[in-house]
Amino acid sequence: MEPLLEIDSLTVSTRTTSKRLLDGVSLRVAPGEVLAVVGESGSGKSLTALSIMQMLPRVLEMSAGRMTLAGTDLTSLRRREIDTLHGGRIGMLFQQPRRMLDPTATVGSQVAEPLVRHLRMSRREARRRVLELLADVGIDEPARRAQAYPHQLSGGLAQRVMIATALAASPPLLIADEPTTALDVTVEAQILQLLKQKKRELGMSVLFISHDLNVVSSIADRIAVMYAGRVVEVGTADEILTQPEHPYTKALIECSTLRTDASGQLYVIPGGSDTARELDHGCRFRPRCGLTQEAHLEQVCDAREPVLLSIGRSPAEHECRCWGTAEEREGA
Amino acid sequence: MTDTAIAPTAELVKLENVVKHFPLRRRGFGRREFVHSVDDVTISLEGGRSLGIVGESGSGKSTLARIMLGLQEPDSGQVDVAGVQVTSLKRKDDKAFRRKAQIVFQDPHSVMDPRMTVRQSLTAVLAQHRIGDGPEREARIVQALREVGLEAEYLDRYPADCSGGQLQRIVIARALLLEPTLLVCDEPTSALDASVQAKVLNLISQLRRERELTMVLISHDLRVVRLTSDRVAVMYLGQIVETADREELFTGARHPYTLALLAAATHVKGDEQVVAQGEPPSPVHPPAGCRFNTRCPLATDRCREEAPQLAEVAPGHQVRCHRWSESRELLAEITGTEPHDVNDGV
Amino acid sequence: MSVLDGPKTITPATLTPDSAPAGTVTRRNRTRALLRQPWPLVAGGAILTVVVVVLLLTPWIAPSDPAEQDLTQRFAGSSAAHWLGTDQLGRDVLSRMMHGGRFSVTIAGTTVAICAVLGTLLGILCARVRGAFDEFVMRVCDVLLAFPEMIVAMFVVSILGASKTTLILALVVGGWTPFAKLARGVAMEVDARGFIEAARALGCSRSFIVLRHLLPNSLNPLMAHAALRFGHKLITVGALSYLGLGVQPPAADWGSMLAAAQPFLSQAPHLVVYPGLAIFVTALSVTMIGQGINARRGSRS
Amino acid sequence: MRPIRPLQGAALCIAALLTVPACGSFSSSGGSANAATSSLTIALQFTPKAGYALETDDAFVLAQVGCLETLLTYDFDSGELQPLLATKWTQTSPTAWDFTLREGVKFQDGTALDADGVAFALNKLLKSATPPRAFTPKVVSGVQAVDASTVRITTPKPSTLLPYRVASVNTGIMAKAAYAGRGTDVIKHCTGPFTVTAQKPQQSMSLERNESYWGTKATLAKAEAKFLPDGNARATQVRTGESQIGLGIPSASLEELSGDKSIVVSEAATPRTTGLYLNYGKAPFDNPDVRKAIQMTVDLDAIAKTIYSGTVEPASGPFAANEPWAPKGVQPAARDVEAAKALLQKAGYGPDKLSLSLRAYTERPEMADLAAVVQEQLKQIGITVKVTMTDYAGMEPALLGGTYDLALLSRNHLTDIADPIGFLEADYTCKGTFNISHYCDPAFDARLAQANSEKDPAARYTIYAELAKQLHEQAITVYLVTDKTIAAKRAGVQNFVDDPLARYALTPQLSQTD
Amino acid sequence: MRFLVRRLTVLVAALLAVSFLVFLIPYLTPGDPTRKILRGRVNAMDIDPAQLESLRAQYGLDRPVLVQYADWLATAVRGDFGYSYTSQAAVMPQIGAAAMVTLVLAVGALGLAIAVALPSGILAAMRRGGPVDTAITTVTQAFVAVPEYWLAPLLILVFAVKFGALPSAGWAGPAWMILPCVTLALRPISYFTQITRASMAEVLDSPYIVGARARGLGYYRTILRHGIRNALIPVVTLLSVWLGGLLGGSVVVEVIFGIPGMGRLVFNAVHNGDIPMIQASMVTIVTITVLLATVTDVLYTVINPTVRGSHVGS
Repeated sequence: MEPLLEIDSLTVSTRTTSKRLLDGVSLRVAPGEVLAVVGESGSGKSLTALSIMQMLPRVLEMSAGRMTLAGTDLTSLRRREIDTLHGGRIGMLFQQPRRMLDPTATVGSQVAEPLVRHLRMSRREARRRVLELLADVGIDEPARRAQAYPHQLSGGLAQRVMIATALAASPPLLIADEPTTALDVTVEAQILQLLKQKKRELGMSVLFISHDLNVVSSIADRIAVMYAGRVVEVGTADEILTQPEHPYTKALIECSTLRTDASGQLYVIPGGSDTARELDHGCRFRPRCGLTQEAHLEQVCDAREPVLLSIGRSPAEHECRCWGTAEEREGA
Repeated sequence: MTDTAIAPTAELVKLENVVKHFPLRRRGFGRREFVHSVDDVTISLEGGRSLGIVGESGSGKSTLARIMLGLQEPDSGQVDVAGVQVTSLKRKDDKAFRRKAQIVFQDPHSVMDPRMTVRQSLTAVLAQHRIGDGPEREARIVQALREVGLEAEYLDRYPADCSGGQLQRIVIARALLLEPTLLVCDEPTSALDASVQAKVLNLISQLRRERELTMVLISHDLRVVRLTSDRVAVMYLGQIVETADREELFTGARHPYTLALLAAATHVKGDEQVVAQGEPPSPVHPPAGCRFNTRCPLATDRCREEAPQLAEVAPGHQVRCHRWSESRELLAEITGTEPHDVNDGV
Repeated sequence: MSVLDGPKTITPATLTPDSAPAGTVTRRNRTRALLRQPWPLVAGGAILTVVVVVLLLTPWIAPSDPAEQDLTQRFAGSSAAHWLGTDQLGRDVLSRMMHGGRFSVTIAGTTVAICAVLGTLLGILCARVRGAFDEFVMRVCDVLLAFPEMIVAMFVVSILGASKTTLILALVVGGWTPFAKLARGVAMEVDARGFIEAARALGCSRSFIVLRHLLPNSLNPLMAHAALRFGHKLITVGALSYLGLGVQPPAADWGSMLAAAQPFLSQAPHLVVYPGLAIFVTALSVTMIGQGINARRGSRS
Repeated sequence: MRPIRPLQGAALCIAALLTVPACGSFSSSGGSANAATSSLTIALQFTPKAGYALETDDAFVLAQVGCLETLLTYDFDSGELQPLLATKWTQTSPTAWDFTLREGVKFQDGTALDADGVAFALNKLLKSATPPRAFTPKVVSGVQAVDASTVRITTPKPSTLLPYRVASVNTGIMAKAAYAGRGTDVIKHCTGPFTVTAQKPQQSMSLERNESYWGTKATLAKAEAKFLPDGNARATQVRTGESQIGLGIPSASLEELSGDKSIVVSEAATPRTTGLYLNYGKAPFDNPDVRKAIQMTVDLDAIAKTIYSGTVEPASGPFAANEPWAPKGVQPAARDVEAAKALLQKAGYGPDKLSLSLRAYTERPEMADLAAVVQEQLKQIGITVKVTMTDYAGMEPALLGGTYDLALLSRNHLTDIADPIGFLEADYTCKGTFNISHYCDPAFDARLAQANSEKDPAARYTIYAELAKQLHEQAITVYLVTDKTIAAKRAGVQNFVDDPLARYALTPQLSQTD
Repeated sequence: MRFLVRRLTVLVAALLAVSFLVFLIPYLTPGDPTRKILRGRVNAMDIDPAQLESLRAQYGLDRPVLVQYADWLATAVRGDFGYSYTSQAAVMPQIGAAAMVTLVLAVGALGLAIAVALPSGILAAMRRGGPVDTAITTVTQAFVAVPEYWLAPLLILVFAVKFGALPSAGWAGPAWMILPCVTLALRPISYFTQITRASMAEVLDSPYIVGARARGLGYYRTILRHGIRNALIPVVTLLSVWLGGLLGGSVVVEVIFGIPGMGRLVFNAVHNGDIPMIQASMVTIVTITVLLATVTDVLYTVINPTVRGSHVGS
């Protein structure tokens, strides 16, 4: 199937120092699919989202790459077209829903904005539609909530409002950037349920960004793991979670379970992710990687940055950026 | 990990009927409103054991920790920690008490004075307690850092120059400088990345073993509590709704809220009915009757009218629910599944 | 997402989540702040230093006695003998400005110092004690703030007569209130920060907490405010002198020199230009210092 | 000019701000550029403060603008009384004077001036809470209408000077209706050549020609009087052409104005002398040598030239040389610093032995400089002077209580009536009410008493001259300069006369051409 | 609105405190308080000593101070502060007229300040760090250091004397407002620009701006709809403070430009020791300022819903 969103070797760097914050990120999201992007802080997940939205901060620039949404090239859009993109073709959810709403405007008026902007509804029409939308995302007493101001909402409610807003113009793609991280666990579960339900109803694609593999596991169709501005492994959710190939993915899964080993210790990835930023050649994960030593690949890993290679049984479905795994495959 | 090698001793922490309501800013001549942060909590913990307190935001668990440490005065109730009546702590006895009980907070960046180097922050603690002299303090600090796996080079850094994980370890080192018998950890890892979280949790259990610490660990994450606690108490809107030994709680929880937490933590793929409905109510106006009744799929009229009391359902296992006897079965029916083990998630 | 190991170098500020500790942002900005020290701070500091040094050394370096007259040399322009010319009585303008500046700057400085200390102490006390005391002090502040400064000053001067002490008193009456409000606010903000509670938990004494944590962390905004106030007071003192309610002749400060020079505005503009410039430059320098401190603070938090 | 309403004003202001260039035309309509020749604006020194109550100085304003008229008027140059609203005045008994009113005088509201109205007005003045010094119950017992055109004023004691009293502007007569409320209703209630048509408190007064004036009709059709208490502001007004005439120009502004060809500056001697008052009642001023030494030290020429920009003359006594009662041939004290030092030495005050305080007041702009000059010059003979400046009210207790050393004071010697006797009595007799010198000489007092009962002015003036000479020669007060009043007008203004007594400014003769 | 009740309570308390202080002025200043009080009541230049005792009894000045205060307050509330020593007229009408003048002046100055400061502050914030920002910030910061008693004469010299374009002094129409307003506006321009810039910068950095853009509002529409309104909240608060401050703070400007406003009135009253006038003007100024503060607070809650009652949770 033709992918809805296709990102090809997206590179983002700072304007002043030309430091590459995203380096050759390629992602594809098929219609109706949930692609989860997983990684720790600083791995470039949120930046990827901003790049797609054409909302990079002024100090950053997209220095290469191609991005298409249903065939339209996103990088060459004019300002007006970008505005149509926002909320019209891509809806977006954020980590702090309450803070993404204007504190001085009522909830209803903000939910109505995309309706007026993208669907050209009249104010009155929009007002009516807002109530439906709010009810649709499981908000009781939508009329009362529409009159409320953002600070009067709980985090869960605010995220529901954001979902209503993001989906108001029925965009084909939803980007959800850590939408449940700030929420209580019981509420988180509800929001995830809601997202799944909405996705099914509207048949949209979702780019779901999270640091939490547990959360991702419940919603993702495919998973892309990012490390230091690069996609290190991508594949179907099942495969990534059950048969991870990249040492980082493995370590991340190991950490996420919080399972102790025989000696009662939790698994720990050595080193800190900040070391990766200082490297300018070779594999960025090399200093923390067990495999490098195990497989005596120090020289290879040090010299050349590994490329994303297709592995596994169904080509192009599972790719991994590691000399070690590549080596294994070649050897095998 | 939770090493039971440490023999339980007499009760080290004992809270009885502790109540803490925070007044809200009064508006006009209206009735002053209160946040019912902690409502009639009774807890006891034997020396050498560790207690995990679980709850969502607004459940009052952090307030409880502060009350234990005498950082917040309860409205009523008895707080007895390490043989000290914390509620009637005199100023002159304060320092002695601090050497018995210490706390580690959630955000390591906020608890370090940004204008002091690590050395200054740590030395100040020793100086305030008149422990040792210059060189001895220095030695102790270096030793403390080493114990948490950091080199002496960190001493001259400012908090802003340390990563969260490093800083949390420094904060733990600082708390342990006073060689306390009780260590309260309030969400010690929830501000950290997964890989760092493991590191800090490892450190905490290691220190607990080595120093034979009594611990209270507060978290919203059941998995963290499970790793570190002998006993677990679940809080909801200022009340303890269920308390039991670890295994008992994780396998035989009876309160619908505990079960909801367990279910939510598993992140099962699919479309199971979520067991807690809606949003947590405001702690300013807690619901009448059972506080969970607004979100409980099992709530009856009785639940909405009569507040349940903690009932002993098994030795050491108390539940605050009218329908505890049938809750597991009924919920299983509703969701169509058995409650999961929290570790089954990934 | 919560983020601690490694600075979140790339996340735009707009997306920095609630839970992200200030530290990650701070580190980045500190480096930037080091690279780009706020120039107003440096420039303002330099100007003020020059002004203060000149005023301190005035008794020794002033070219002549500020009262010495030469009625034949009136309204003279700049010359080797009189760098800034002479006034309507043939007095040396430079010397008069140097001596006059001592009045202006001392009065403004003393006032601000008293206001700052008094206000800060009361403000911090309010933040620590809270309750009825706090409420009372803040209401008093509100009332005093309702009085325009000039009105209060004129009123006090009218009761007590014009003198240096009266002038200082008149400006202190309402002048401490902004400091109290600011100090209280800052102290409460700092108080609510984790490290104060942590210090309590570690058994640090109250005095230690106030002196080593609260005060140093509150100091920057207070200093910035004091600098801005100083400039403001300098102008107010000049205004009172200008109206004849401040420094009384034969003593002169920059304000009264301006007033005295008014009739000669087009005939001897230097008499108006120089004292005005002195006020402007001095006030500007402290304003720049204040802005500089604020800018530094702004880039850190 | 109509009063602006706040909102309207704000709106206009914003409009004006948007069209700053247009404002040029706005202001020039009141300025000289295209002003109608029959109108003019004058900037007055005094601001009416008491609602034009005639017992206060506000009466001067009303007189200056050509509204208020008195029964008689006093010619400053000739020293003679002249008729105004009254045409004849005769002493009918030692304690009574009869005044015959001018025929056909009408108030601007149309009512006629008659004896009844005059008696009413003057009695009203007499009974006011604070009657003016020229017309108090102490010196006037009552005013009656004898017939329709004759008014009789009686005095408690025989008085030769009474006619001078009704030349004081405070005794101006207004229509009965003017006195209805508090203060005086000035709109259309005068007899003068100009009618007040509108007034804005603290701001200005609008005037029109009184078409039914009994005398020569005014040349100007309209006039505007502005009250500007700040001397510099008045000077500026003339420079900008906002006002065509500015009264009471500070001497400091003179040099600026004199550079402008389109401005004419006039100077007029006033019966006012600025002096350095010495506290005779206190050592060392009881010593004539000390007083003389100070007198010889102060450089009157320099003061007159610099501080007063050469507009004034050095004083040779309390009176200006052109006044009829000024002693003839008296010269200002010659400056001789060495002799002064010697005198001081003789009096037992060697160099730097004497430390004195000098008090001066801030209301007069030149005082600060004057004090500085006196301080600096006395330093030359080894007297250290500490200057204290306050407002006048802050200084008066010390003056009257005799707790000062030196004081600078500008004194008007014709305050009440056109005769300096009041001044001499108050300032230099033993029981004088304003004897701040604390000078007491029974012989002086006796001589002055003689003058009081002397009917012949010439004989009186001789006594005054003699006493003035004594004050100067004994250096009771070190007289510095005889003041002048300075007015500035634009060149187009014709026939303007600056009255030294500040009684009139807008006169029928006054005109304005381009 | 309970909050309003609370505000009004504070207001009344403040006024009581101030009025008591003001009432005490005759007692605090040198001289016989009885005479001074009676002068203002009886409206006489001075009190005849013979009548002093009877007047004292008649006006109740022999009673305890607090009772006198209650009396004084009762008359004051009716707007009767007695008669001015100098003008011999009731003080309140004079104050009313002067306050109106100053109000016009202050509104004009603030209007000008807003007209200049808002666009420049917003522009500076939008071009943060750039040359436009640096220029605006530097210039407006320098404005604060300009003494108005220096600027005003220079303005007069240039615009009235040299060009003859504007009147130099007086209060006769809109043209007379321009120079005083410009002089007065300088400092508020500086503060308002800085506040607007800071608050606009903060708003532009706010997540909800990103949120609004993500809804497809576009950059400029976002700033228009969600940016400026939020950025103006602190400016509005400042506005009334300044209005109150200018009410008595324009003394110098009123004196230099010969404007018959509150500042000059108080200046003259203080100069002349006109106690009834001082008392009435003090009370007026404080009343207006505190009222303005209250209005601002109300306004603040109107434009900033976050300070209104919040519902935690549901």
